[in-house]
Amino acid sequence: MILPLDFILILFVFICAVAAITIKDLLSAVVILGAYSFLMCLLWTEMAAIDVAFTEASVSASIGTVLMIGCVAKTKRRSKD
Amino acid sequence: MIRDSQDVIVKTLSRLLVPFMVIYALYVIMHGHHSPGGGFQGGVILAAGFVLLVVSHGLEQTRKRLSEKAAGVLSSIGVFIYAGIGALCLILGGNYLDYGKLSKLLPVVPAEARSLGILGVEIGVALAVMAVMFTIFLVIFTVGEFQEDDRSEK
Amino acid sequence: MEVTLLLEATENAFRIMEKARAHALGVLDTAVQFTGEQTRFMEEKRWQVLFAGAQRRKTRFQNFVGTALILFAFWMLLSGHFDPFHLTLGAICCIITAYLFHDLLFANVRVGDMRVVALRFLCYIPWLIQQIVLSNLHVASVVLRRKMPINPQIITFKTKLETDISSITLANSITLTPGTITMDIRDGVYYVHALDQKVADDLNAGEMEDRVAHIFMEADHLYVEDVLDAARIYDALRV
Amino acid sequence: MNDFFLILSVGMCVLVLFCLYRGTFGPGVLNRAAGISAIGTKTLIILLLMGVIYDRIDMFIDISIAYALLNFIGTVVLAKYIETTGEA
Repeated sequence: MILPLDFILILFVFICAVAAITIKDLLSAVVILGAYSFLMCLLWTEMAAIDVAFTEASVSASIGTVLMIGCVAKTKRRSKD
Repeated sequence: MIRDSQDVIVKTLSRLLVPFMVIYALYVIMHGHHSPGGGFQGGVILAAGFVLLVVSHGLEQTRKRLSEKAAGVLSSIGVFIYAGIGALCLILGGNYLDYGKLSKLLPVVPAEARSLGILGVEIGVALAVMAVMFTIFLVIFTVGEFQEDDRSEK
Repeated sequence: MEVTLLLEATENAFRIMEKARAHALGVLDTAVQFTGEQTRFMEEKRWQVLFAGAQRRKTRFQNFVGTALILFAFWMLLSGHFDPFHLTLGAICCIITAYLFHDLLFANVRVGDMRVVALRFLCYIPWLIQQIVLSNLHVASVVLRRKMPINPQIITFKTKLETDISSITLANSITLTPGTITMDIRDGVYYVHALDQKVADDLNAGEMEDRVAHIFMEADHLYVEDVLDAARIYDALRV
Repeated sequence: MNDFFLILSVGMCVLVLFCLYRGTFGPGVLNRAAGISAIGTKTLIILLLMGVIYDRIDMFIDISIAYALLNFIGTVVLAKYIETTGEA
């Protein structure tokens, strides 16, 4: 636990989460969600949970992003609301 | 998106990168008890290597190495390895996945047998995860493409 | 009278039959000869096919061994455990991977002398780092000025590099130096985005391309011929 | 010595903030993708600095290699999507 780094990373994760929810373009939301998972993985590592961080990096940052991009490619890209 | 890419840079770089990626994934699987990682993470990285091959070299090149049918068979084999080791421990008189009992079969002490059993379970988990991830990727990305193949099969 | 006629007739008949037999024998002989030639031709062709198959199999085997050796070196670099159990695991993993991907690592190899290429590549890296530092300072000084005198442009030039390895080496070197980014390579033409005029002029001078061509021996015509397999590498390594 | 690396990682976090601005507010997907892949490389370096701080650099090397490979794959798939559909 390193407190200053902790607060900075939590702030980044918060910014990414809010941006991913509020954005209209789905592809941009997927890209920002990729950044969210990268920063989340950094947060896990910083809390010395390396195995969790490895799982987060491998599952959410690569395969998750790829599968979500595939879903956006096969459906509509703009959300209607 | 399944089609062959015409870009020289992506094609050559992924050609050079994919074998090292697969060997790295196998390293993560095999050294699961020394360093972070294990069956699940290694399987996902293995599937990511095949995904990179599909995206850069097209589906036909990938089918020569891992076809859809082989992926289905591999997922079943992975689950079979995992459950088989657990049931073997059960037959030998222990609990489910009680690896120490494997020392009755293998000519080693129980601590070593425990390590070997964990390795076998991790290999099974990695095979199942890799095959299922690859199949999900193909199912999502090939919707609406390759209709002529389906017709020729019927 | 009639008896003599009869005798003549029988003699004639015998003669005709004799001739017919000789003819038939000749036809049979030529037929046997033809079929023999045909079979010999077929045999030769089969041997040729077998030989070519053996050649291809030999090339594939060499690719397999080369890939497995390189991957095993990478495994030892990663692993750090040198007991027999982990080494056996590594060997099995390398064999599986090399069986799956034996044709990826050595596709389109055009090699003169592998050692010279490696040596020249090692000598190229310090020059590249120096270029990166210099252009980094230049780009920082341009961007941090108040007026920001940038002049973004896309420049195209036709390359003289031939293999894909040298092309991507040049492309990645261009991308690594700040201020220039390779956007596309299409039919041997590079499309490069440059930040301002000085960087573009540096690129158009073509020193980097000359150096990359020097690494892969495409400038001094030392390479032997078009080689599509890894056989030359082994020859070069064995000497 | 640890303070030095801590200050370095906080400085890298400030750089991440700039890339995050480009990622969240940048117009269009292309700006966002560039910002996010820059964030990927910077998080990799912060990760290695953290490994130096925790004195477990051999464990952090593994996860950083995985980071680099997976960042590459995500960017390639996104670029291929934009190339095939033609909309940026």
